[in-house]
Amino acid sequence: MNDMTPRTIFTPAPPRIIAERPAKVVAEGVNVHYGEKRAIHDLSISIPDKAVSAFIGPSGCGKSTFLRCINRMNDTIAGCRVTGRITVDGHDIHDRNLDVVQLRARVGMVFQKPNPFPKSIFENVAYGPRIHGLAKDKTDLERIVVESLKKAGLFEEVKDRMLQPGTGLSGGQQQRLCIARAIAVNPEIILMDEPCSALDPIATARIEELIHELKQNYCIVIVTHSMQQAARVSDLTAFFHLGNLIEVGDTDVMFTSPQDKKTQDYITGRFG
Amino acid sequence: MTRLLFAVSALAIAASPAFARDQIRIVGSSTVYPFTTAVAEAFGKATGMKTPVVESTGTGGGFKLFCEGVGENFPDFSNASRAIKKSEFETCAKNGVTDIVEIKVGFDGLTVASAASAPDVNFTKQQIFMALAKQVPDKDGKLVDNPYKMWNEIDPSLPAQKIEVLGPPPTSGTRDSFVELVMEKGAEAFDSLKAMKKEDAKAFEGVWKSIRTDGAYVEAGENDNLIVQKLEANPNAYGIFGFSFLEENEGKIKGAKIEGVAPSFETVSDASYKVARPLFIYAKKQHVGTVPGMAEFVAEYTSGKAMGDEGYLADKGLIPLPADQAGAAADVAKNMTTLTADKVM
Amino acid sequence: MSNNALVKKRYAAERRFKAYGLAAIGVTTAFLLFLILDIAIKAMPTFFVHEATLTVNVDPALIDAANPVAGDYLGLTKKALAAQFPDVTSRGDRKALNGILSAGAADGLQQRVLADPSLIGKDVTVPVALNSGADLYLKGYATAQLSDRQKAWLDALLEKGVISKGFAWNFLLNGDSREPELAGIKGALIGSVLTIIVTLALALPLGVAAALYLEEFAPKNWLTDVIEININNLAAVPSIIFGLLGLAVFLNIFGVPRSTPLVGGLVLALLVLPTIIIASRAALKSVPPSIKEAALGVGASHQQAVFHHVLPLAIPGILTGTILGVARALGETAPLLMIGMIAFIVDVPKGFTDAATVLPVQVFLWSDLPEQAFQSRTAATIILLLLVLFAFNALAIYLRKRFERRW
Amino acid sequence: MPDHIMKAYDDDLAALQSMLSTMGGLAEEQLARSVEALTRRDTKLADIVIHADDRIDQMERAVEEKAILTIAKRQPMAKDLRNIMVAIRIATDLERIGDLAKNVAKRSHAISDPIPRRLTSGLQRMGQLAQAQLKRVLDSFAAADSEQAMEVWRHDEDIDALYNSIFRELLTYMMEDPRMIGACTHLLFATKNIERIGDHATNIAENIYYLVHGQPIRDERPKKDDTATTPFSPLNND
Repeated sequence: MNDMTPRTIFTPAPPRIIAERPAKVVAEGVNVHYGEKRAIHDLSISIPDKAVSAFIGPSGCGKSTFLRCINRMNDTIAGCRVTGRITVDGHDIHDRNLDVVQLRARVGMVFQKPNPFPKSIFENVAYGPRIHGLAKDKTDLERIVVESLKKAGLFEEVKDRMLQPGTGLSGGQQQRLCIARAIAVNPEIILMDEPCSALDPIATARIEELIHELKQNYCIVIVTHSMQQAARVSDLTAFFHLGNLIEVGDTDVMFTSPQDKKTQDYITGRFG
Repeated sequence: MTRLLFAVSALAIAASPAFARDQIRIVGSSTVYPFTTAVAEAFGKATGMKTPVVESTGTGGGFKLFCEGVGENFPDFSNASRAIKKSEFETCAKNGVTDIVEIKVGFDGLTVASAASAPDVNFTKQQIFMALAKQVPDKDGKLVDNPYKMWNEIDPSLPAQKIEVLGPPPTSGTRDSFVELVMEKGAEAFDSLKAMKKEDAKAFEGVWKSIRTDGAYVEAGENDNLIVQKLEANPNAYGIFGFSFLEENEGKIKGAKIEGVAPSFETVSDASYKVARPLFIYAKKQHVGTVPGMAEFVAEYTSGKAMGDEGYLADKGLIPLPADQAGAAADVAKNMTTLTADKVM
Repeated sequence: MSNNALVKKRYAAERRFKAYGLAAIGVTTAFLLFLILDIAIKAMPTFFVHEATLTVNVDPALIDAANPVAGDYLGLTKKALAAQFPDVTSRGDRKALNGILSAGAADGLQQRVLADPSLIGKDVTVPVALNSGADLYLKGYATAQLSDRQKAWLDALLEKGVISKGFAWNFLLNGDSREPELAGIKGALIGSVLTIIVTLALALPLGVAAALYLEEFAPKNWLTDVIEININNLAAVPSIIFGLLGLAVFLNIFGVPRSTPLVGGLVLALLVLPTIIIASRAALKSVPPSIKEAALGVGASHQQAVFHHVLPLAIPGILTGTILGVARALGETAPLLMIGMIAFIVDVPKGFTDAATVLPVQVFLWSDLPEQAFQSRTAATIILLLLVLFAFNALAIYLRKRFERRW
Repeated sequence: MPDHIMKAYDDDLAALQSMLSTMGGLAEEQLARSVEALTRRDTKLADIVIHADDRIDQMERAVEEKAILTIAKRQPMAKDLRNIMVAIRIATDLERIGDLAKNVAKRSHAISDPIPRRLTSGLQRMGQLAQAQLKRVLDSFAAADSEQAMEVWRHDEDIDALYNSIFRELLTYMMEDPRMIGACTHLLFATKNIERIGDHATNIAENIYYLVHGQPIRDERPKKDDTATTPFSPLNND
């Protein structure tokens, strides 16, 4: 395929999940440049609400870059330029009137390596609500923290050591703490950048179960290197290659009968 | 932290414009420093006033600061191991420092010393010149690079030792005095050089001021204590330093006779030992009245218990003035007689 | 077989390398030990001092109760000493006898009487300081300051039990003096403390602010590159240059008073600023970017992310760098030369604008004085300075260990 | 399609493929022999066929094991996954074909009476037809050729039609000569078995289509076997 003519193939039929759920995030003609290098070519995609969308593709394909466009995390990288239109609930996220800090409160993010603040478990979760002024008082803040930890499935494990450092938890617990921290600011979208790549299979399974539960209430976008994980947790799968979005489809279809040969080769383990 | 920073900067601002000084400030020669500090301390104890602050800046540096102006930010006294130069006096005048009082306080002897275990020697200035000058006249009076390696090559009466002299570097005031008092006189002892002095004073100066650099003269740093230590370790070497160090380390080292006279309190004081220079303090008369204690300080300095033959400055190694000069100095101090341009060379 | 030989050779090379390393460490340690031992031995005489305990009659004829300050306390003390040797009568001998006393021999008596004027007219038993020559003689050092007769008197006093040996509190509690037995380092110590306070108060906030801006907020362009290079170069500029700068700017332009901890601190702040900036930047850089991203990810602004998370995590590193920088400043003499802190100052400074000197300068000043006893004071001061520097470095190490975090 | 990054994965898939082609060859042979045994009522040959069926059963189990192991080890996706699933299904089909052939062969023991040659010739023709279908579908599997597989799929109606005519013929025969009912019933079952073999061949063809295209065939297969739905009236026979 000629790289200069990016195109997106849909699996035989347009994805069912997009028909079923309203689109939460819509990208149209997005290009990302790092200095001279173009990292994403003319990308368009709709991401459904209350569902899990997975971005897969070989390293350096632009999936993380695009993920970080959704909460404008790329703004912090010097020399990174994003063009095109990305909307959340129909509002352009690059709108001058939209505050990036507010955007990031609405679009939470969980990173590859669990990165709790070197503070207590309580402080980790309380930080977001505190800076956004979400809690009326101390009891309210405690309620938010406990609820977030419960939603993240961590409360039972840490309820007796809320004041101990978050960095003392196991890797999987740390990652769930990070998810609780993201949930605490009441976001609508949760972006996860390879959230399980540093975790063992049991911890991974816990996170996947959590993702499965969270999709009832959130629009979740996950970047993963594990195709099995994408297959297990997602409803919609998008395959990226060399900065192009190659194929988007219902996960059920993508992993049994992808249309594009590149997708086929990638998910069957023939390149990557 | 921020508050502290604020406090400090506020202090700096508050302090700078109207800083009323109630403490005498003295700058100048490092040779005079040990004596002036002793006086300062005694003055502080006797009067209950703040003890003057004495900075050791060197004679030249002292005059530079001293002559910068009149006011609280400028020193009240300057120590000097030589008389004020005309150029310095003029700078002073230009900056409004017009009323300067010059007080001669004593002498400093320069000694050529060796370890106590070394043989006694008697140098002439000419011999020292021959040992240390970069270029010396040969038999025909022509200047050649210094050929002497051993003392007895210069004169058979001197010991058969390698010439090795430890002394101060060119930046030192002691070195300046040494070349003026010994090397210049030593050079003049040669007829050819004497003639040269008349014809070409500049070239002559070049000859006596240049000390050999082939290793016979070792620049041992400004610290005279260091030279004393090295002499103890090496009985073949000679060292050049102030008389007070000789006196303080009596028993370890001894001074060589120069022109037949050994350095001692008496010989320097009565001017029979020729390698000695006068020491001065200069007072800024315009500060008298503004800075408290100036008159008292000068009085303390010129008093018998400080500057006299048995005074504490003598204990510190200052060689007292002969009685007539001491009297004159006390008069100048009492009357605060200012220096006039015609007295400055 | 050849393989075996190769293995043997490899192990031999390893052993050799280890031996070289050990030898290098051994030589270094030996030099250091020699240096410290040498200084310590030279410093020994300073820490103990001999004093004569004399009973002085506070003669109201010499001490005017109305104005006790002006009294001739030294005369009284001399009389008390003479009472120990009734056979010494001639004027010259009396003078020689008095020669074993310190110029400050009567200081203790004066203080006692001033504190309690009712003592006037009574007998007071006080310790009396001997001069440094006498002290050295009693410690067993050769000294040229004393005549044989003086030595004999001292021996006699020692036999009578009048002379006792004690810790030299003078050295820690006095300001500078021209009399070695009276000279102490309190003035220099306080001067050092005051100077360092000014340095810290100025250099730490400025350095951290500069580092924060350069590391976190400054745009990356040629201007910031130039600034960065210059800061790095500044760290290598000879310290005397900062003294010249301080002279030109603080003294001549701003008219900050000379010889004061304020101006010394300002100059030293300039000196350590580059060090602090560089150390702080390194500390900030070593905070994993994931922490900042995490904060940004929950919607913290850039500034919040930096001040809430990055800076607190960098503080141990910043403190370590700062302490090392300050330790360097503490040992500096050269820049202070230019701004008049190399001076004879008797009074212990009471504030930032009092004339003061600092420990290394005190070493510099004393090392140049002719009196023998000052040599040992110099060594003792060096020991003290080394101790302070050790303490600073230990604090830096402690802070680093204490706050070291793993992520 | 390029090779997998992991070579052993390719080897696993190739092993499956070769096991299936061996199994296919065996099934073909069983079919041919069983028809021959029945037509010639060669009980010896029939015994050989019956005996050889164990081989096919064993191979089916082997294919299944290999497939499960490959799934467990490689977590196949997309075409690889379909490939393995299809392999299992084809193995099942082939095993059924083997069973049916065995059943046909068994009947040579049951028919003791001589039967007219014209009756066995129909059976023979049907056997040939089914054999051809099986061969083609196995070839198309080896080549992953969905077009050829579709050919097989469409031609199943030929077998169905032949079966219909043999069915009627045998019924007529039995009505004419009730003594022949026993033998004819056996023949009737045998032809039905061969017709079922044809159906399995079409199953395989459908699986090949799924393997290649990733989705099942959407059309209805043309059906010509109407013996189950057409009311039979020998009187109507013309």
